[in-house]
Amino acid sequence: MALMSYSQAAATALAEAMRADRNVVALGEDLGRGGIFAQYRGLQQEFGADRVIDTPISESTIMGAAVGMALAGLRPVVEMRVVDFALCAIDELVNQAAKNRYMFGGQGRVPLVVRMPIGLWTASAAQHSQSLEAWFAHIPGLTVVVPSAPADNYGLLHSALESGDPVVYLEHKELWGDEGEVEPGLRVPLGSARVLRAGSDVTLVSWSKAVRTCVDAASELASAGVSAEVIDLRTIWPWDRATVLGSAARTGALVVVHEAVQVGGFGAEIAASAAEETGCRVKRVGAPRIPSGYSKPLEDESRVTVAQVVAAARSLAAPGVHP
Amino acid sequence: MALMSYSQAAATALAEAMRADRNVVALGEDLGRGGIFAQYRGLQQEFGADRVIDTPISESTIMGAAVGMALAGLRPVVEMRVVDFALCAIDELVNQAAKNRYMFGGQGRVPLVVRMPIGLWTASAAQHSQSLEAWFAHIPGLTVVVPSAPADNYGLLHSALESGDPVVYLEHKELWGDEGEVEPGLRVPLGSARVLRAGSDVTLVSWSKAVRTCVDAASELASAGVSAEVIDLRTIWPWDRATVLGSAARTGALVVVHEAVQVGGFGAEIAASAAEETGCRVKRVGAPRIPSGYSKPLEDESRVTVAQVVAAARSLAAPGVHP
Amino acid sequence: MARIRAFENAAEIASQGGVQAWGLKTSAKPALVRGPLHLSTGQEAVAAGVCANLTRKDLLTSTHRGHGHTLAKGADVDRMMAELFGKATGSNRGKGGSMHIADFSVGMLGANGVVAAGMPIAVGAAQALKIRGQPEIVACFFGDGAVNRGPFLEALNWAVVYGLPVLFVCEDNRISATTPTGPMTGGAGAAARAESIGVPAVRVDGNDVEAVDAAAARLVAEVRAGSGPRLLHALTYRFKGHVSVDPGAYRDPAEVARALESDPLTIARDRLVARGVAADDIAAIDAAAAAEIDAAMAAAAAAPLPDPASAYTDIQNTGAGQWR
Amino acid sequence: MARIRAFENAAEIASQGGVQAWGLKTSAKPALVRGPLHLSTGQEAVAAGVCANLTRKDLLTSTHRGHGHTLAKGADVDRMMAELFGKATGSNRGKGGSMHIADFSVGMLGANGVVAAGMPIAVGAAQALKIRGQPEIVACFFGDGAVNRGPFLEALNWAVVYGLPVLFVCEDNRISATTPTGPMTGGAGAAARAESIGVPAVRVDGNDVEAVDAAAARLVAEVRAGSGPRLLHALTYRFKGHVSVDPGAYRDPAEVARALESDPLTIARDRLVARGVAADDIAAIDAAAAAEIDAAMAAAAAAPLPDPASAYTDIQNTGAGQWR
Ligand SMILES: Cc1ncc(C[n+]2csc(CCOP(=O)(O)OP(=O)(O)O)c2C)c(N)n1
Ligand SMILES: Cc1ncc(C[n+]2csc(CCOP(=O)(O)OP(=O)(O)O)c2C)c(N)n1
Ligand SMILES: [Mg+2]
Ligand SMILES: [Mg+2]
Repeated sequence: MALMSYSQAAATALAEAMRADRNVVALGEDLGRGGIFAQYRGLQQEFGADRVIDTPISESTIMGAAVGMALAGLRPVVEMRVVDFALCAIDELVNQAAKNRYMFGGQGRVPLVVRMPIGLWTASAAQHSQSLEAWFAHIPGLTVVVPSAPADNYGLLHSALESGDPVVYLEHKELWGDEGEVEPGLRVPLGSARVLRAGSDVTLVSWSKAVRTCVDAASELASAGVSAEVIDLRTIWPWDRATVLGSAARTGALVVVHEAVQVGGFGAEIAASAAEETGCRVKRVGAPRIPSGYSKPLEDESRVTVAQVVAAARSLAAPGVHP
Repeated sequence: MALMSYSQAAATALAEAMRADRNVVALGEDLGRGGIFAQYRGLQQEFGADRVIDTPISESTIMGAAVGMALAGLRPVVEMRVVDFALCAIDELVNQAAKNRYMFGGQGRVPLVVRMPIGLWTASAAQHSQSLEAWFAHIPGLTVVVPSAPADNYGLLHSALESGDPVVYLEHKELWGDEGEVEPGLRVPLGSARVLRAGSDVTLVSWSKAVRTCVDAASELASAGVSAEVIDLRTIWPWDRATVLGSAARTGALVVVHEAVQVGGFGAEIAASAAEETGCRVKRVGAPRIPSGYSKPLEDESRVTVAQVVAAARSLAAPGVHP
Repeated sequence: MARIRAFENAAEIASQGGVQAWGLKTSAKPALVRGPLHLSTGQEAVAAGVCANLTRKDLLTSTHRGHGHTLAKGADVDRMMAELFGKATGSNRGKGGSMHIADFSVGMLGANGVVAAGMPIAVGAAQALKIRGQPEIVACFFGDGAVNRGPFLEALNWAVVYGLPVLFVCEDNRISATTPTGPMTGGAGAAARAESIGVPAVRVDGNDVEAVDAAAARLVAEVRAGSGPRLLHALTYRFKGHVSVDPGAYRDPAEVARALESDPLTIARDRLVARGVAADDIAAIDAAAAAEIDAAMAAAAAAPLPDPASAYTDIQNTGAGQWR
Repeated sequence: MARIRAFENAAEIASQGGVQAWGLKTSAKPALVRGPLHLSTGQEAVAAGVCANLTRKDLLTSTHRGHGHTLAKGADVDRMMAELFGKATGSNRGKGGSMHIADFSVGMLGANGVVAAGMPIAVGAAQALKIRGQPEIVACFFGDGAVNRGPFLEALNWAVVYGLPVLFVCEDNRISATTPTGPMTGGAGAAARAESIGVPAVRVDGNDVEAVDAAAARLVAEVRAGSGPRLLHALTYRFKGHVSVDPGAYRDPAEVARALESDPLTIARDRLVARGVAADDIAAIDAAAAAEIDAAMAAAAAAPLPDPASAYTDIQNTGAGQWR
């Protein structure tokens, strides 16, 4: 076990994969300097500029070139800096990478991991703060990973690199500095959630940074006599239906929490699925449908809070009463 | 009243708006020839090449330039041909158009209507068949219009042009030839649904081409003794919560139907909202999470069918029994 | 060239009554080929002349108008035609159709439904070849309309920055769908833009297959030698409408008539005749092509449609087996 | 120039301890300016020299590094500084911050968080001016890194196709974030690319405000006369790191030291002195700038934060009043 930050955990996993397979390469802007969040620190020194590739400011071509690299035998990791800039490369991701294997009848595959950090990040305002995981979950051909902890960022990045098809890998910008124990060699399978806390009155489901909010809310709920189960999805496509629906069926109440805008967020998919399949009571907590503001009071309106989660859970959960 | 096709209805509304306001312009590829679906037929002849503008193949700049035009006093209508090509202009739409008014503190506004046809269209395969309305509904700053009939395409296009902020206007490629009566001067307000058929056992909600499927399903359900209410949302942002939730509360059962991929589709938002707010039973019918195939048997797998809607409705609705 | 022409003509006939577009109603008669076809009739010399200089292991990216490139790269005609017919025996198992025609087994990485989208893919493939130390190169075809999309700039720049083995080929038929490209293009076009980015470029008569071959031979040799990317700007003409159902009525008939006079096949045939090749030998080439295509048509017509269950395969490995 | 320098220096100090990035931890001390600042310190002559040739009604689009352009275009310093402080009195009501600084009342249509994104917006604004028959022009600023993004090509081409009144200004500080732009750029750069697209281009020493002014004057006159777009390629240097928290440690200190020797303010001052302007008069300019900025800082510090309810305004008119 080693203590690592969320960014180090990813850098470590990537370094291991690059050592194990010469076909793994990384490309993006400013990677030589370690990436702007230090998530590539040391890699160009170890693997050279041919495999840790500094690129021109050409998001479309970073993504599109990665598709071509993948088709020709490499396993590229693309760095988009923030998901907002990946909006310059959506044709390449959605029309090219995601559909390639299908469109060409399985002649080729695109083993590609696209890292595009999401989330609010101190006063970064409307164009550097989005959480767009719901978009990618809607696109056939894409796997969508949303790690919340260093160990997951290590174990999931390995699994993403091994998937053989395009993976949208969404790290949260306010988690880079978080530290945690990481077990070397760990693999976290895609599609497997983690139950962080068992509970019987209400199920709290979340991912990425909102997991923290749910953990804190569960403590607060416990003091109020409400027993909350907390589930970290870790990947939203595929998502761990068995764990979530099983829990929701047991507790009879599900709250989905995410930092993304609530309207059309992936919480709607989870809530709708749970309502369809278990008939449980559901509630969502997400950001209002507003752009992120620069000034703190405005930015704070886009943050999901412990109080909101507690209120949502209490509105659903009748402590001790099970349907 | 005049009998018009869905495409003529839009061309007529646009012509009226251009006659009324010199600042309304249209831009896109091949508009001079009337647009590839005849939805601009006759406009360049009437208004000239300065106002019905043929452009280079430059989707990013078509969209980005329209933002600039809007800031400088015009009211542009952008043609993207199919929504799939608009994926080359997502930064311009999402980071620039949608956020402009907010980001700059209300200093400017972007009165922009972006037409991007959606949907399956005979053997057009994976890159010309997508329905991505859920994406745009998730983005603060965008209004999302999904007309199903000629009269709505006329009345909603007028309202979109009058909104003063960015509107994503999604016509369905398999509806262009549909004919219907259109009343000159009609305005269909954004956010107002239309109840196509009243019913008491189950509520069917849909939009765009899937409305037809619901109407047919309702007839079939009627023969089976199930009374279905059919609601055409017409705009999915804003969506008519009062009409939908009111109906769902009455019938106790809601089926949302759309051609888009079901996972992460906007049906999830409607179903989740209804479950949250009315506690009704919910079910969704959408396409499986697969790219659209070229060959008919594959393409057909992505089409929502009357049989699917009937089955979903019957699974929820206990005829005559109200909770 | 004769094979490409025969393929395009046969496909065109098979598609009549297919996809509705251009404001036309669908015909009552069901078409053998349902989907849209972008025919390269009249442009055969570019595909043939360039691909004559490629090996089967070299890679190629194409456009929406990709039949000629695919055939010239050595793809199997039966599997191609079956793909247009949407059959299970098609190169893409019926999943892609004309607009996504591909044969990875001969290095043909696919037609593309998005203008210019093949360009970044091509440079990435070339970068993989370079990084992996392989001797092959990539040929990247695109139309004159594509030079006004951002990926043109980005991909050429990228190829220069990393010194990649790519031959860019601008197949310039002077039109983009229904719009003449000239007035939509600032400056002198593909070659001039390429030079400004540091990609040496050559212009050639794209209807003269020998000229294309000679120019491509020189450029391919340079690219293979590791000199970095090159661009070939080939001038040609699209004999048909933009897409199968488009009569192309927006073009001046006199222009079309003039263009038909420099049919690349006629030019090549006349030259062979002038060099003393027997008329019978030339006719035999045409006959062989016709026979091959007829057989492909028959096989495609007889082949089975894909199983609907195959709509759920070839998508992605999520490790979870969940598709809905 | 003196105002821009004073503004940047003050903003830099106010931002210390702000946004976490570059692998650094957030400092304990709360910063007056929380958000990222891209300072234009060292590049003042480009903004000043170009904007001297614009009217208040001309339009301007900017980059992430937009303070200088905004000030030079005549924006109100108090409202700008308040915006950086995230105050309700800011030009953007605290909604945008430095990266989105704007003052539409003087034609400054906004800084932009996306590299090259201002370019299509600029050409669209110019097209509106032309269509509406207005006499104004648009100045479009962008960095050397932006020339490798697609919108550079598309926007220049667009401006040529429609003959639009735009002056493109490449503010070339030879670096893109932490990466030298040269090795990432094929060919001779902005001016060469522009010429190939049909946009006449001029190179100038961007640290010599008189040279910038003279070149801009000529180009602006041509643009105003209806001759279509022009490009000014101004060579300059970024004195600071990429963003406020970046120490810029990846640059050779010798290079930075050399660059500091051609500080545009020093060059301008020396020239004034050589022409006999009194040292006191020059000092008075600096003092006035310092006083103005000090007042802006004090006003910004004292101003109220925005009401959280204002997070829900200035978004869109849906006709329905629903935000969630
Ligand atoms: C990004 C994008 N925009 C628009 C289209 C629609 N479209 C298909 S082909 C075409 C014309 C392309 O012209 P060119 O590149 O010259 O190729 P050609 O058809 O002449 O072979 C257009 C506009 C598209 N497929 N992709
Ligand atoms: C599309 C996009 N990609 C990446 C970034 C991150 N980024 C911000 S500024 C910058 C460097 C820009 O360099 P240049 O255009 O030369 O401007 P300068 O910072 O030197 O003024 C980068 C890569 C971005 N904002 N937008
Ligand atoms: Mg062409
Ligand atoms: Mg720079």
